[in-house]
Amino acid sequence: MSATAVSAAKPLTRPEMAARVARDIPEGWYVNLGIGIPTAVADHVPVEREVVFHSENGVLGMGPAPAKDAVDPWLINAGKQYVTLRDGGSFCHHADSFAMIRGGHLDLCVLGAFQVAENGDIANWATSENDTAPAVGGAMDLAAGAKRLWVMMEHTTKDGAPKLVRRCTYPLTAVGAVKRIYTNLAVIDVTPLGFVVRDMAPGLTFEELQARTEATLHVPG
Amino acid sequence: MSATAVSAAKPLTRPEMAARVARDIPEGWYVNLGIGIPTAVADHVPVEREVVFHSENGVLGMGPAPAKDAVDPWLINAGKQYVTLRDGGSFCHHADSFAMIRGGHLDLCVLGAFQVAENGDIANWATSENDTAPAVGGAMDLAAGAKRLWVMMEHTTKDGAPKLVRRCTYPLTAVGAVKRIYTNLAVIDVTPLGFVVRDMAPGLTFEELQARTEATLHVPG
Amino acid sequence: MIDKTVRTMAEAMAGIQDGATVLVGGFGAVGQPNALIDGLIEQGAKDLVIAANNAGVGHTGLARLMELGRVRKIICSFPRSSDPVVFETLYRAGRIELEIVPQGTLAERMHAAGAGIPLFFTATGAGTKMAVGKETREIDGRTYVAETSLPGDVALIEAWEGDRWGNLTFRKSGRNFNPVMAMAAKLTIVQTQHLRALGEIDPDHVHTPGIFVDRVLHVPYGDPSGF
Amino acid sequence: MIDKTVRTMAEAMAGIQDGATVLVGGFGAVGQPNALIDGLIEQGAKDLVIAANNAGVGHTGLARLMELGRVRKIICSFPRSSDPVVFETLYRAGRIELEIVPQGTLAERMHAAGAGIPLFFTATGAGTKMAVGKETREIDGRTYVAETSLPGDVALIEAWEGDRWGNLTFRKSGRNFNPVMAMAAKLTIVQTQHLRALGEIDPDHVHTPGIFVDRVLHVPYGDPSGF
Repeated sequence: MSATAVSAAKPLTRPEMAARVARDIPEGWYVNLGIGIPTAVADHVPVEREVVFHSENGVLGMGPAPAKDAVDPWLINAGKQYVTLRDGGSFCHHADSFAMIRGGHLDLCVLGAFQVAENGDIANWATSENDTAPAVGGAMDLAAGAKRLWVMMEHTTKDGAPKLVRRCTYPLTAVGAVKRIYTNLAVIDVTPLGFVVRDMAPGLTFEELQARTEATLHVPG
Repeated sequence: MSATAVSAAKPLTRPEMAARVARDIPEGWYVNLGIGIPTAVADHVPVEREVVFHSENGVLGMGPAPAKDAVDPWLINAGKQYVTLRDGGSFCHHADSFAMIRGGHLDLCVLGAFQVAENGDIANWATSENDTAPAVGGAMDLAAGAKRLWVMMEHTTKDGAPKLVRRCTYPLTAVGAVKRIYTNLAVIDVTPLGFVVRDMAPGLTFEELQARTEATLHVPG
Repeated sequence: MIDKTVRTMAEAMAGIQDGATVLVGGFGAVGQPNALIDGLIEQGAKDLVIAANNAGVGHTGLARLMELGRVRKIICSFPRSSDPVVFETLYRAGRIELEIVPQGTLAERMHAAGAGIPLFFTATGAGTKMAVGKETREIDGRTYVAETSLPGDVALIEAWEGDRWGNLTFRKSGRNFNPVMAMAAKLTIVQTQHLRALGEIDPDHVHTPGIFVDRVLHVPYGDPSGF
Repeated sequence: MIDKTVRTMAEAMAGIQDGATVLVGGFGAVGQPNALIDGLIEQGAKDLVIAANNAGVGHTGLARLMELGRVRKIICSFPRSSDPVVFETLYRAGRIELEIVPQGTLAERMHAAGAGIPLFFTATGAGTKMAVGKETREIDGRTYVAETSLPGDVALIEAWEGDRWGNLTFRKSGRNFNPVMAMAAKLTIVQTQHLRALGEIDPDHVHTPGIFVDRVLHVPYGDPSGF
């Protein structure tokens, strides 16, 4: 089945994906959003639902991006974008910030990924074993340390290659860490059985989803 | 030779011992004074010579004891005595305070001891292998962590038994850690050769000092 | 709205289980969560493991908890206090276990628990009774002892200021073990002298961020006194 | 009188040796000791090992130091920046060594150096390329990787406030690696935006106490800009 066979389906846009993830984050959680696609999730959490966003560079309690004329040059996130701080936010140094991550204090981390395997392995930092100077940043700490790791990514590569795979072929970020995957086509849990489909884009059939996924998909038991 | 043979000698009083130690502490050193005899050393460092005194419970830059009517109930040292803080002092938590100790940031620690051996071993926390509930506090951290460990103690026990010994018989606090010993009778360096006498109480002979010391004493080479 | 403040001691103590490991802040009388210790006495949990710097003074607080037979084991650096009669009586009678830990190792073991480090090496205690039965290793010519992290089920903390997100500051030598224990426990319960509105504590001056705190009880008891 | 302030950049940089390991604070442009990096360029030490989060941007600062051939090796978590052209050119030409370290492991390795911990175990990197050639250990059913401390000969630090004893505060996200690096180096050199009189910084609000600081240079450069 080719990519064009997904005819009746309406894949989620990036903002729709972000909103879908945001919907599942309850009030009170401490959350780190990875650089890239996941960053947009924060914009879809209503301000009255207090979720505490963490950034690796020692910022806890980030608020939305500032207005252009209200930028604080001393306040950036791990993606080196200007951010704001909510009332109740605080600053700390890098070792304390990563103690939050590595000590299991974050309820959730959302990362982008190149590949996720059905055993929960994630590959998100290098696209080849021979990458000359791969940039890992805090991804390995986040993947290994957070209470829950969710991945947010396109379901396939631009070329249509599956990103939900039996075994990762790219260098791993962490082993058996991913709990759930949000793609433009589906929400999929990683369980001891493998991938279990929780939700699908409107108009998409299970068969169409399977056709775009290397590993076997399961329906909730 | 019995204890009474030290006839012409004038052993140092406690305040004289404290003053003798204080004389050897240069401006700018970060210093932890152990609970007990060493605590008095601070009183003999002239206030214009800036020495930064550290206490295990997160106090850096202690000043002298407060006047009775100026006690701050929130400010105690590791001996649980009220103290003051100098300008330039600061507070931190216990792990950071012991990072200063264990990370080798203190120039000097002065501890009391039951025994010091000629190889620099120190025993200062328990008087028997069978001590039911010995209290170690921060002594092992200080002995192992400071750049220099000096010991300040009476030269012998009340019964006249030597405290400068060939090998410690009491449980050790640290191995090979002591650099110098200040007693009421002498100042003695611990060197690869063993004990080397640097200074003696007025009127005391080398032979008299040796008679009160189990290990062999050496003269500076 | 995130609101970690609780109104009653019963709420503060809810769910502490028999057999729990409880980390108790304070050094001397300063920064000691006396109200919470009394709350724990009232609450009734037993067979407890207590980690604290000391093993109780007189017949109140931790000493009272021990005297009631509720403490199976104490982990501390300095069981001797100005008046350790309860601990010493129980200990001689073989009715309480004792684990002596050098003070810095005690602090670092809890810091490690909070930071996701299950095992680390330290020079403290090498060549002494503290190293008996423990793994040791030569690194660059020096001997180090392996120490494991010390996580708590519960931490009882005394703060100077707190807010509804659980952000805390401490006062002078009242900081001591409190921030480290807050990191190390699954359930961190705080008594605070002052309850602040959210945003009132300067974000550059928060000592313990709310991520390490679960419950905040306002206990404006005033100055510490006695040891 | 203890006076760690220095008047000139030459004084600040005195004694930095060829072959030194230099820890450089900052994350993005915030908290980055740009003046000190320029001072190091001027000072001339070579064959340096640099530990920093990034591997330089454009052709200034760290990138300039590398371009001058003065850096033998860089230890960082994220060599890719918005404009890493100098690093990438040197790296492809085999003219610079690279040690990639997960960002949290990088911070903790320096914290460990400052705290007297030569070796610790972490779950970060277990089962990945980061663990290749490293000791691993199963603890309570999970795999951990042994990591060594990362001490510096020199740390270059950017602070918001400093005083003559070397006490420092940092501003917002300018704190980042700075306090950790200050602990980890034998010679810690600070550029501070504001020089305060002794006692002016609240002792409860000191972020880095002077014990971790050797030299303080007043550099009131204003706000960070660009990345």
